[in-house]
Amino acid sequence: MTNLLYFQLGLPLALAHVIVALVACFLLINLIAVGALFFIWLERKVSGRIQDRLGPTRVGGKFGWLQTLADGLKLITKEDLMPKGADALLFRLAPYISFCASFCAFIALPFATGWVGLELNVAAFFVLAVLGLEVFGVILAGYSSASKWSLFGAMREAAQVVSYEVPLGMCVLVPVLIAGSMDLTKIGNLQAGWFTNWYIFHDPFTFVTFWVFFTCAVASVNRAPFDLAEAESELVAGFHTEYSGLRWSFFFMAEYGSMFLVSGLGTVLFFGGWNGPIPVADLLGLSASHSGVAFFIANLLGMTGFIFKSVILVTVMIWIRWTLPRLRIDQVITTCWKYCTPIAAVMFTGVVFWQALGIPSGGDLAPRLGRPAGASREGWLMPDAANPTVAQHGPAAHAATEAPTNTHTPTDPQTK
Amino acid sequence: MSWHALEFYFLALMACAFALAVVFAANVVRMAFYLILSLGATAGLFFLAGADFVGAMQLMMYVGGTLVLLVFGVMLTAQGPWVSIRTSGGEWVLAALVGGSLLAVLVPTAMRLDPAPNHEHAAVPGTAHKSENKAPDAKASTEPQTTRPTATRIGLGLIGAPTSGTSGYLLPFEAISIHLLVVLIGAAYLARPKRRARPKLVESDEA
Amino acid sequence: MPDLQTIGLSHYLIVGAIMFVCGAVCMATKRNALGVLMGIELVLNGANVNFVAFGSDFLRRNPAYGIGLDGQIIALFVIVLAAAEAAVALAIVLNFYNNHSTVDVDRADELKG
Amino acid sequence: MEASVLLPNLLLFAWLLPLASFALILFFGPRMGKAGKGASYVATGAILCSLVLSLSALMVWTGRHGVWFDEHESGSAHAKEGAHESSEKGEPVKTKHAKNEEAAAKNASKAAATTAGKNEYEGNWYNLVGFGKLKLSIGWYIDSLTVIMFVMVSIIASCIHFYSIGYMHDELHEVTDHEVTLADGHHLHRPGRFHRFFQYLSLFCFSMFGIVIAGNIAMVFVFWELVGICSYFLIGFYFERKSASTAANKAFIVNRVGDFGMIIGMCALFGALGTFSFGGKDGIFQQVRPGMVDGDEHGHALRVPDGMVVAAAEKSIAAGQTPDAKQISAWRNSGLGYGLLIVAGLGIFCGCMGKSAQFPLHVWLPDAMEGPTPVSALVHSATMVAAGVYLVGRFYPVFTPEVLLVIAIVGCITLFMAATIAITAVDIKRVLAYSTLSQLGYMMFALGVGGWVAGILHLITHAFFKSLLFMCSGSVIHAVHTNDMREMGGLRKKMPITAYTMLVGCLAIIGAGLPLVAGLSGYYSKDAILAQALLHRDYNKTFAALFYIAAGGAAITAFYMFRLWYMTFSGKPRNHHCYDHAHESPPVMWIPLVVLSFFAIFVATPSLSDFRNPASGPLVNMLEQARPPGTLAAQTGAWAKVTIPDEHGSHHHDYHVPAGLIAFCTAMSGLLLATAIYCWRLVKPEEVKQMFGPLYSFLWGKWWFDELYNLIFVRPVLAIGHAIAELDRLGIDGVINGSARAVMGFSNWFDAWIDRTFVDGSVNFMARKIFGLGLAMREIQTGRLRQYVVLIVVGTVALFLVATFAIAR
Repeated sequence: MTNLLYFQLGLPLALAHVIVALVACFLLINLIAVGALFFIWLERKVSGRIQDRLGPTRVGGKFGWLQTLADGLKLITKEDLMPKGADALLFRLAPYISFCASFCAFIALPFATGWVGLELNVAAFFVLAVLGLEVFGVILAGYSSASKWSLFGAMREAAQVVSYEVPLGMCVLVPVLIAGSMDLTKIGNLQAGWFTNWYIFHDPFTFVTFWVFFTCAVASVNRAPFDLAEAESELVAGFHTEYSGLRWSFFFMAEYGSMFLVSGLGTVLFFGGWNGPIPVADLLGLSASHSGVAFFIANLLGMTGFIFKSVILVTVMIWIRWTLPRLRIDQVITTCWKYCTPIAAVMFTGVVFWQALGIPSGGDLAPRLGRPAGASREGWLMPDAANPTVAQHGPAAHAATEAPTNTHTPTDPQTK
Repeated sequence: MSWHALEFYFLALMACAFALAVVFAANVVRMAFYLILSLGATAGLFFLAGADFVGAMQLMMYVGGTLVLLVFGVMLTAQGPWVSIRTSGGEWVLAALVGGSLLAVLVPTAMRLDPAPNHEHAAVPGTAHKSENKAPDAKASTEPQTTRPTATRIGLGLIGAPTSGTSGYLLPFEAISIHLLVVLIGAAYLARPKRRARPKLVESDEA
Repeated sequence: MPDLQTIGLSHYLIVGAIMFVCGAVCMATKRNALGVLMGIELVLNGANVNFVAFGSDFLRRNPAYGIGLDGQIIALFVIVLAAAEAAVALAIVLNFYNNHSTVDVDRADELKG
Repeated sequence: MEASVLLPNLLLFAWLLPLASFALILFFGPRMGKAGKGASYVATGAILCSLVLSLSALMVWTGRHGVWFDEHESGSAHAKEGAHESSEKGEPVKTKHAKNEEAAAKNASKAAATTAGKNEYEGNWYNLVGFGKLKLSIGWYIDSLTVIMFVMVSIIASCIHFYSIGYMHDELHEVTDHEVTLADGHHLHRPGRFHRFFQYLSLFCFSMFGIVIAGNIAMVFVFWELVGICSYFLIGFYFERKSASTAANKAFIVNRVGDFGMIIGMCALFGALGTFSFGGKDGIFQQVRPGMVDGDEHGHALRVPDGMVVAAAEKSIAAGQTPDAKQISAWRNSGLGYGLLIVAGLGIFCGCMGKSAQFPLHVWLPDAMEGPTPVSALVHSATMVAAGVYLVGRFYPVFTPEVLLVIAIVGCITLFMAATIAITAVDIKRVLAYSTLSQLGYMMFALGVGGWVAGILHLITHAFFKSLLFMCSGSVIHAVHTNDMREMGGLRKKMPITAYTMLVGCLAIIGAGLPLVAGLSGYYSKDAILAQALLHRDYNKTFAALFYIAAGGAAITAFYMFRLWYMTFSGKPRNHHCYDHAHESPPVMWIPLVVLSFFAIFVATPSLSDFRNPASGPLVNMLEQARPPGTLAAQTGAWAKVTIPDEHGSHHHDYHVPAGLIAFCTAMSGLLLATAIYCWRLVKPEEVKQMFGPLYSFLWGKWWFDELYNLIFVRPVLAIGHAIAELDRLGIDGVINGSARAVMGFSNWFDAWIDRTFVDGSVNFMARKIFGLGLAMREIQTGRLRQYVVLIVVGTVALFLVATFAIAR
């Protein structure tokens, strides 16, 4: 799209970048907002079914789908309260920090080939890092509310999130290791073809890894049974006890946004991202070219599949929330350090050996469609050896290319 | 004023301003908050300098890990009088004098180094290389060299395989791993609950 | 005086210097142990900015000044060490707090001569 | 995969599994199951896996080299050489060789396809050390003999492991040893040592496999000693009993005597040849038999290696000069170096004498029966003592005819002496022990008279039936709790399986069979030995006595074996207490007996298509594949007038028919005599004893060997030792103690003065100064963190200023 604006329309590069960024932001914010609306409705319906009742039906529309909208209206019109002893600046800022962190992580999450806010080659890492920042919103909210319930919630959150980042990171490393890249687009594309190419079916270790990943993901977005930070039966409402109105709803937008984010991350890392179980677009020949309408349609199909898979994972999270009882804080920490982390470490080691020994993977079971054999190991090659064009920029070539661009000879800075 | 310079000034200003805010804030929680913003802006500066991996690392470890720990510590100890401890004016003056002299030494040195940076290709590094590769002007074809991804090369450097631009760092990497382990054990030991010979509590007191 | 239009090494070094000095002043003025800790973080971060700037192919004009990716790797090590240091320092502070019920570093002068 | 890769790997794991089991039991033994019962499962499992691996190796071997071929396929060169020699001599072996050549031609294509002329694999797993010429390595030398030994050892060891689970079950709990009486008059109570027994068994299996697979003589020696130490542990298993610990010591010390000779042999070999390894381009065999690999005009005839010639002619070589080939050849023709070869051969044989308990080092084996019976079955009948015979077989190419003659004579003496002692023995295990001695003598004898296959075949068949016999005796002992045959009798009704399996063992050991038709395994091996001995008699009239003694020994064997069987199982019970107590052993003990009796019957059975030819069996054929070079031609000694005949000569009708008839007659006569005395009671044994009083007491005293050794070795050594001890105590200790006292006295005084004045003085001075300095310095340390920070920054700025303005200018 930058190309389009820059080359075809002739806009200045900086302006082109700005326009592209704005468009991407707009799309993403809408996605999060609409997603939150949908997920809140979904949660109500699912919990209703699980508790053997219908869920919202009264307010408008079939199946009560306007319920969330009505909630939103109510929240907007509510009075914005602040406790007396609160730290006003931090109290006001906290929800936005939370939301910003959740939103920023979406920047690097690809929805299909090339359909990503920022094509970052450390995307997986970036998503994890930014997701970790969400905790600051919670902590600051807890502190600045001047309420002991909030403070307790924030403390638990801090301990929990710092702990769960370790196994979560290890689990993310596993697909990264197989792909040889942290670029989420590349990881997704390496799983193109039939579903046997998905990394969850790559080998037994990755299969286990996914479940550990999912557990840690649930914990890191504070969903039940790990929702210690808000534990309504003990802490009233935890860190957001004192919040109301729109600020309160921002926390919830952030929570549902994060849920979708980790589900999307899991989908890209383990379920082939936008590459469906059956490579419809490949079979129809739509994705043969890398531009044009056919490719756009293929990408659209892929994105639909990606969102569908992510929503399924979100649904599983909702299902878990209404099924399992909340853990105690010590149980949460024990689960992390005594179970998730060692299992993740073992799985990581196992995958290392699986890759290093060249044992056949799940992808070897089915014909590889849209992926050359052995492509999954290309990232393992030394960069200079793998790509001759890059190799030109080695130390020797470096000086050669650099010399002509130098207008004057290098001088010692001390002489000036 | 290029786009790159604008971004830099914005982030640099943010980093420095919030660093100053850390110095002048009295409330320790506010200090932590400003520190987060300062360090986050620094991560942005890293991205801007083409160090994408280090930037992500800064976010992950520093902002996401270290500072959470700090804030955690703040909350554990932030009770009443200890939230803000005032420092005497004399000390402020002394610190300002010393800090000012240090700054006076450092800044001119920094300015003398590489006085006329000459890069015509002020593209945004670390992002969307493809578009630059196809750019019509010939200068842009040398661009990927400065902006090519660093993660793989850093990884290879850490496992001791020197590539262009890195040396082998296997030994420091191992040393730092051991160091981390020792630190974790040590921290856990230091912060362990002390077993004091406490008088046995009466049941009713417990309840 | 560095060029204001194009960003080079000096700009980063100045930012690094300011952060470093802020950190040092913070360490010198804060009586709260955690404030001192934050000063240390700032100092380390200022140093890191320098490392990354020197290591960046993008900023320097003359390859003879650069240290290549080594700078970034050292920055990584600094980040990791800072995390380790924070963990230990936090443990020390908590211990100090447990024993003295304060986090004022001026009270921590039991080892004075 | 290639056999050259598969075989070493299969056998490596077969070899190392017992070691793993040993290590496991060593570390976790007492915690394995209840009272260490799990140890037996670990050890048995390990040896069973070894068995499976050995059988796989056997399959690999037969797949590559065949087994049902005619005996000469493995090397047509052997046949050619044999034909060449026989035509020269004009001996009656010609027809046989004609047939051989025919057979070789018939199967030539098959042989070329499968064996490709390579019948052994050798290589190294690991090089331990290399100093100049000296290379110590862990290597393999695998031929069909190795594979057969592996299978044999693992089968027998598996059976014995199973058997031991039942036999040793007493050790699972607290044991009261009735044979040990403590000072307070009570019997010894001790915890059971079940796991330790299996630990030793595993170590033993490991060591035995190590000997068999070893690729060089140094490695053989290491495992040789390991086998010795296992034997020491196992004989002394009940080490609280005086007799057991003495027997263990005796076995160990007597073996050392033999090993001393072995070291001499190794030194001779290494010093002259510069290598330890068997095979390979400059291995020992290749140097001694240069025709072995490259097939030059010497054929496989023995040739004194260059190294030995040079070593012997050392005086004639000027310093720094290397003799050329012609010179060496001239020296060799003048007989130089031959003596060194004999020394090497005799030295190695010395080691074998110790391990295989040959006269005069045989005294330890009967005493070794103090160990538990499974140990006797495994260690002192089937495997360890067979290791000596195995090594002689393995080293066969190196032995000159003179050495072989010594081997034959020693074997002959042993077989006769042991057989006669066995007549009078009354301890059931001792009878078997002497019988073992006698059979080992037979093996050595067979090897000594040129019957390589005969000797090794007897080694294999004997291993099966002797372990069977020992385990049967163990079963009996287990039932009646005594070793004394005079207490037994009539047990056949109580324990039929043991009785009949033991009968099978007895029939096998006496070589029972229909002459010229078929028989048990011992029939084939013993016939082969006697036929070879007969051939040897025809070549060397001087040593004709050897054949007659061996034939007579066969009669005695039959007599004492059936004496044993009748005394134990037939007639009326002599001790009713024992009899009533007796019962058949549990299945875990009798199933191995049945398995082993199967092998004792069929292991040497010839092929069904050529049933009349005793040399057509698969076992024999496989052994033929490992036949060492040079044994298919008669060879004559250079020093002694002795000719070692070609072994295939004895397969001829003229030899193996009379030999078979002689063996049958002698065995039958011995059996009939035993039956007459002990079954039909035609003559009372006591009367015979009265009649041959002095002879009886001579035999009862075991030819008074122990007394003799006591008189000529033990007593003088003890006397000398006492004298030296006295000298040490009075002379040397006195001087040392006196000087020590003097030095102590002086230093006590001097030390105190120096210490007070100089050492303490300087230390105290330093301490005072440093304390003062510390007092002064403490003022600098304020303990204020922020002050330090400011100082650091100030210092930095100052350094910077100094660096900029002072140094740069």
